Amino acid sequence: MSLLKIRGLSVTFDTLQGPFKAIEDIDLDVEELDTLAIVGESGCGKSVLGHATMRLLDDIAVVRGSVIYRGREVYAMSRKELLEMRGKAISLVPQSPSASFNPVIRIGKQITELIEKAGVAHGMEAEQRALTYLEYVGFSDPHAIFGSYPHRMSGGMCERALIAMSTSTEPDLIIADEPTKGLDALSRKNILDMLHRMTAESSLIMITHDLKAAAMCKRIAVMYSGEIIEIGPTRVVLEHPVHHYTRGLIDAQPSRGMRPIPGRHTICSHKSEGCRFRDRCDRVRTECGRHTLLREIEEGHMVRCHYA
Amino acid sequence: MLELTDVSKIFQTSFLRRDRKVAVDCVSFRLKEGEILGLVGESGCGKSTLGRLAVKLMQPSGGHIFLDEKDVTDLPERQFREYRQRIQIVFQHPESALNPHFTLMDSILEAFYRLGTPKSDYQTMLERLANEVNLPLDIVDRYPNQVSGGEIQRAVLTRVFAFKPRYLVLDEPTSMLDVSVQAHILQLLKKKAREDRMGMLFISHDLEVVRAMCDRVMVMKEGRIIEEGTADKIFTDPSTPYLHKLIANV
Amino acid sequence: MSQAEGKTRFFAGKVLRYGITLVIILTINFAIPRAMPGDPMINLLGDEAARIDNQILGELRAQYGLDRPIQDQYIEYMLGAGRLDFGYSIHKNLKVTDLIYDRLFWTLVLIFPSIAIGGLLALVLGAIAGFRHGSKVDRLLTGASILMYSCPSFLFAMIIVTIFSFHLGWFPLGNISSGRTQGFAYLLDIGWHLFLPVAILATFEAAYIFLIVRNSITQIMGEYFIFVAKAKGLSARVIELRHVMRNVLPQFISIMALNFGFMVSGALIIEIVFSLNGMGTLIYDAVMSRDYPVLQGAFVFLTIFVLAANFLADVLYGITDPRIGDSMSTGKMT
Amino acid sequence: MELSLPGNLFRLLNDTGIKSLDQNPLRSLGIIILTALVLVAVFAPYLAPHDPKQTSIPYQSPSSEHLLGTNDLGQDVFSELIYGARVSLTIGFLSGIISIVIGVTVGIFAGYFRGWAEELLMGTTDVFLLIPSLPLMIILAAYLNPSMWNIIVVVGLLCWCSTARLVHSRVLQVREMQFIESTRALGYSDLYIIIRHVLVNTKDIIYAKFSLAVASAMLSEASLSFLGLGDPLNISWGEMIHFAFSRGGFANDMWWWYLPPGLMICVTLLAFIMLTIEGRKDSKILELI
Amino acid sequence: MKYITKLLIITILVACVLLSGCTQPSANSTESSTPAGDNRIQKLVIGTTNKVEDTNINDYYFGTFSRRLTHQALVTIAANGDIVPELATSWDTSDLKIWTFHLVGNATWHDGNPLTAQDIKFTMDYRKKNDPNWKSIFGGLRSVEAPDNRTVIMTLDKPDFNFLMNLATYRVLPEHIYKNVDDPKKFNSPDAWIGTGPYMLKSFDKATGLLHFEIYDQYWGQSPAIDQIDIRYFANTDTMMLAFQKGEIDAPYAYATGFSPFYVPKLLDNEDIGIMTQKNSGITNVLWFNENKTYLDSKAFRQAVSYAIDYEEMKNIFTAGYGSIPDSGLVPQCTLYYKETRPLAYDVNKSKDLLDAAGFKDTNGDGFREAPDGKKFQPVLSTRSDMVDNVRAVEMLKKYLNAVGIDVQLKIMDRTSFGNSMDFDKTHEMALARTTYWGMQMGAGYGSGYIDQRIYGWSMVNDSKFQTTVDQLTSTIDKDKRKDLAGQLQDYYADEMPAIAVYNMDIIQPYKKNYVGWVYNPCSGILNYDTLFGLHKA
Repeated sequence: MSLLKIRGLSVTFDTLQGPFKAIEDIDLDVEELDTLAIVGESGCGKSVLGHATMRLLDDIAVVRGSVIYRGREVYAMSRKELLEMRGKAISLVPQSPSASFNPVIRIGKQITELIEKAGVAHGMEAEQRALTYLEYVGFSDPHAIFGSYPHRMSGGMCERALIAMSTSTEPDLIIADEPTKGLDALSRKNILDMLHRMTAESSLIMITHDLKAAAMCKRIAVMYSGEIIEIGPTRVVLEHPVHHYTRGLIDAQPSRGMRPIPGRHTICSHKSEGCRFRDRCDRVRTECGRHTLLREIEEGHMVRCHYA
Repeated sequence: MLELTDVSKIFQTSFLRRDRKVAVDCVSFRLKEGEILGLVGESGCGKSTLGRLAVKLMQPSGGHIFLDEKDVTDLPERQFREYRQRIQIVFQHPESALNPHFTLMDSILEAFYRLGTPKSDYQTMLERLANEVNLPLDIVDRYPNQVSGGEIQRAVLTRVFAFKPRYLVLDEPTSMLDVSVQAHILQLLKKKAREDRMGMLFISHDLEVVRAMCDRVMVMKEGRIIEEGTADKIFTDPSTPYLHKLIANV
Repeated sequence: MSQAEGKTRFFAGKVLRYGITLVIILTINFAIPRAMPGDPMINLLGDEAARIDNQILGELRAQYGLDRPIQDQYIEYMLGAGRLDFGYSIHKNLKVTDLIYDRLFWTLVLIFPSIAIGGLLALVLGAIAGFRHGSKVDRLLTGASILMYSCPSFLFAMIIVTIFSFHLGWFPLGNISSGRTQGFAYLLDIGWHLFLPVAILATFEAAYIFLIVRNSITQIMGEYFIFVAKAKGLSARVIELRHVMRNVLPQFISIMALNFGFMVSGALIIEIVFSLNGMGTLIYDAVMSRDYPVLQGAFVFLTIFVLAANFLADVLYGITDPRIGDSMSTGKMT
Repeated sequence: MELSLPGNLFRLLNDTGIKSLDQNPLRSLGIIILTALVLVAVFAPYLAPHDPKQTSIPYQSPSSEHLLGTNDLGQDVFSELIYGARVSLTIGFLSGIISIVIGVTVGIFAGYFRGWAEELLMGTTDVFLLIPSLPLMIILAAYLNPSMWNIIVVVGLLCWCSTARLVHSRVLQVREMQFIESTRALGYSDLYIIIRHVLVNTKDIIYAKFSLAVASAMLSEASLSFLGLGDPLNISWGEMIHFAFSRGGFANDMWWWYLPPGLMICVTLLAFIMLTIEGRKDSKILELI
Repeated sequence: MKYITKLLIITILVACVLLSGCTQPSANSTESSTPAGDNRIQKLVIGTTNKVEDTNINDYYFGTFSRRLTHQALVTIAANGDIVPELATSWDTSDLKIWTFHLVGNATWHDGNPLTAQDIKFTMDYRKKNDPNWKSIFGGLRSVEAPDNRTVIMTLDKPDFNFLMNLATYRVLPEHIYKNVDDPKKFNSPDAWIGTGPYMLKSFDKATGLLHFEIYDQYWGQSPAIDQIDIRYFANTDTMMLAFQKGEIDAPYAYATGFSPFYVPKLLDNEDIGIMTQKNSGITNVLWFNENKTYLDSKAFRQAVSYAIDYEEMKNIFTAGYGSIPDSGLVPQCTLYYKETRPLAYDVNKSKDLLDAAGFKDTNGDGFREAPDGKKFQPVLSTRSDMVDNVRAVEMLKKYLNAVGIDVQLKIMDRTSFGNSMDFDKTHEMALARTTYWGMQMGAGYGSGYIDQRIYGWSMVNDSKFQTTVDQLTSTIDKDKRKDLAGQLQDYYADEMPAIAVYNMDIIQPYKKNYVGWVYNPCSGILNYDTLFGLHKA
């Protein structure tokens, strides 16, 4: 039984301009100790997918489809079960490190709070645990961090504290949302190493726009316009990309020659039927106007393209 | 040639107190026409300040700035204005790069007014420039919040290129953009530097981009240039341990 | 820079700022009677000066130093202000300071319970509305508080008096007490007399602060760290009470104190309507009889209290919000 | 535009979603009320059934001849009310303009030029903000002769601080936006940037603040009038209440004399406040008074 | 319409009552001797808007109340305006310069010490040192002697007809207490409350302004009819009247003035409340002309103005019938030696004719008259902003003057500026202001102090004929001669019109009907010995 099974997940936001489908018909499986990178450019819906998995959006958006965690339907859980699941079973490493901590509560308190809520430890023991995890993520003086406030720390330090917090309950699945965003080259590597070390015991979904960061995961899923267009083992996807978007994305890397993908990326383009990338694809044909499904072209490698 | 000699910038952090912070410390460099000069360093090392000093958006605390062999350091703003067309700057954040209450067209027109372009030439000039930077003409009457970051940066380049500047300071122009968009913009800039012989000071913390873009690279740390050389030399044979560490982490 | 040093520097800065403010306000007060049209002597002494014959007037002029150079007058005045000496009310035959002392007491008796009750009310209602942003309760409360905003306080108070005191006869028609009761009965009596004024002032205070509380709660509810707290699986109650309210508190405290000035203005009007023996009636009488020394003294005293309240707020803000003290040190621990 | 969740999403929902739901009707209602009031003020001579100065039998109850009865001089209260709109709105608007001009100028200069100008201007603003304004207004009004113009000036001069503060903080934000620097790099002068760019980006709070400044000026005028410091030759709504109060209107329960001007003040203030409500941005109400 | 009918009825009723008598209070003229037994009143509650700040002798309203209840003077003023004995049983003077007073024998202070002539000498000497108002009241007092315990001799610099009037307001203080008090401004202990009057002040609540008086059982005269008196303070008249209607107080009290007529209808709704009225010995509103100003020195102009005013409407609006139209001779009818002069009349045509004749014609056709020399003519009419009636009244006057073509400009001034312009600068042109009872006594009396340029001079009259009359009046003792001179003055006013008395409002005093025996006194209102000794349950 897989740890997480997502079937036909769609999220629709109601905006002034009408309903806006952020993600549509996503199928995804995550096994125990699996690490999956979800890659895509801004607006492709990767963060929405991460949040919808934890059922964090159902009061502001219409969510359809199912998310099954260890055989239980997340969207059928009671409020209490849901609260128990969050943080304990599935933990989120949020996006913007400096905005993720409550500015008027000490870091340590915010970590202990989660540990106690998850029922992992209580009182002094919980504090001890928080200190331990702070030490794990590389703080030489965890006590100082424990008693500190978020605004006294840099983005990188906050990110580390966030990782400490999210892993301190030893969750089964960690969803890391853009963990390297806004960090400079030096600390980015640091954080990624840290994240992988800390999640050695659990599964990881890493949401990122950075292919380099994604390369550290076992599998990669590439998203475009709210759909997964290619998913497979990292090496396969990066070295033999099938979908032209994936290929374009890789070629656009500065180290790969910075070849731009032609056309414009507009988030409203996916209203139409058919392949969403066809406007920018250089081998577009008439078939591309038809809707296409994610097809498995080899073991674990699936692509959403008529020509795969 | 744009030349900075021993330029420093010291900030007084508070009006009443005497705390000082040296942001740029005796930096000298030359930027030739048609050359892309990279400036790398960690966040907070003073590279953005140096960029602003180069276009005289800030007055240096010490040192001299020569623009085409003329010392413009102490030129008052009013007199420096005529030189502004020769040297321009592009900033990092697309969301604040343009006045949110102006359409892209309004912002671009600001440059045209400044140039004194006759009104009849607006259309042709706009078409030429937009074509150059790949800006779709159907979006110029939109507001910045209605278009993507890449398109904003294109609009910014449109109005900067209207001046036909000889030198361009690029302060992390693509760090907020997606790779595919980034590739577009960077290719465009590279082409511009080569074809129009525009000198560019390319500020970035992304070493890969710098390596792909620049002819020469300067490495900055705590307000000082600690290493300078051709891109190949810097990336293949770093001489300082700091740079070594920096490259290893990429 | 250490955190403690940052705090010390923060408070030292505050003390300096308030000191300067006080000096400026005293200076304004010094300047008004001398800058306004008319004889400064009459401006200083008020109407009564007209009845005093010229010789005495001359003596008083010398006493007030109006015949001396302006800088000497200023120094004299500031020294007097340092001793809380604001001259003599010829109209009331008393030293202004003596006159103000007991009046101020009663005004504070009126203001403090109003602030406490109004603030508490605003916090509770603001929280209710803020957490249910956009709901019916929210709309109702917000509408009501905006309505209170647009109602002149004197009109509201007059109508309340007419209804509750006169037509229904539930409350006294004014004054602070019936007099001549002792001990607990006296306190009860005062409570009964102050019920309506305090209720009205508290309502205005609550209406004012309610919107601020509601708004900052709404704003904080939209902050990313609240989303993170939800992702942590914390219950709504824990999020609201611990995460949201902790953030609202510093702003709430500072607004309460900033509002002290507003409350003073409100209290002036309410006192006049309810015939309470406080600064309001003192100022009103002084305006009616153009008793300028009293007017000026009253103004300075009120200002000092407003300043003190604000200073307290700044201090409390510095204590409740960890970011404030640190903002004085050079920046983040990068 | 690019979307990334959840920060942008919340903004999206709150800025657009709620805006469409509940703020526009209130705002239009405010505009309708104010337009009506201004029309009433402008066309007062055509609307008022009587000359408000014409005297007849005093203290009459409402009748078909005198819709709201007559006052202590036997003047028609209804006509007085209509003419009162002129005075009240004039005082409100002019004071509002004075305070907004000072506040915006101070705020923009302090925010844009920074340095010692900022310390000086904002220091002054903070001092003025701390002074309890009603007592100071009372003192100034007591020293000056009671005239409409004095009241306009006194109220206008004491109400600018919160505007200055708000504009200042907004200008600080705007100033940090890079288009300001790039416009400077294009060779435009500071004055151009202030007028074309900074003002444009602060205009929404200036409008809101102006509307609230007018409202609070009217409220201050009413309070001063109630205390007998108004201009008795230009009868505003506040002055009507003052006369009702001091000439037996309250004592005799003549609600038709004091309640209508009171309600007019309420409605006008409400209309001005409604103008500033903008969905989630109703935080602007906070700066009232 | 209800109120209109009511007002009309009241107006008629009051008019009837007024016709029947002027000096007597309209109600309760039946006097009874000291009531006893069940009729005694245990406690009387008086409401006032006059606030006692502190119980030292310099406090104005403390002085007022203590003079009524706890403290006494040598003489006092009776309800009909006569000067009658109080601590002095009798007095004599031959030349209005040397006054000899004989004291009562058995008066004691509230602490039991007897009152002696030395106390009176001490009072005068002591107050001379520390009373800021001394000079304006007793500036002409040269010396005070106490040859024995029962006799006081006072010597003046020059004859003063008004000397007794001044003495009547001046409280006698106990020497044995005050000789140790250096600064009376700060002396406010219960010892400062000790007087010789029929009541003792028992407590003073500073916060509420509540004064509680109890009867002094050792009082030298007969015992008053009320055991306890509370004086309750209200900050405004409206709330006081509401409290009065609710029965919380037995009568409202205001020092030397009555209450506005607009309170009357509501009060008359209440069965328990009665209203008494009293002629005002000051004039409620007078239009003054500054004769020093160009054009205003024209007698014809002033007379024209006097015909332009609709006195009847003014009287109705501002007094609701509780008032009268004064004569052109200015002084109120209840003044001693009042002489009937031409009644003021409203005649627009006559006014216009007078103006035309005097050369005030509309030459430029703008609807307003120009001055005889063709210049623009815009006289300024000023008044005080804090007197709401006056503010309203000048609006009415503007209407009347506009109707005859005078482009009058209104100037509402605060009290200080108004006082400055009237009293010091003399920059006023026309002004509307009241006169007080005391003011009417200034100079030679009959309001001459307001008229004469040498004294207060609101009208700035510098006419030698007028000034001669004034001087003669000051130095004349003979009653017939005084009467003749007073008549001359009034004729002068009626002819020259340096001031026009626009209307005079009666003093309106409401009271509780369940007590009988309320008496109004022109000087001390209802708080006088007639009320205190004669009031009893109905």
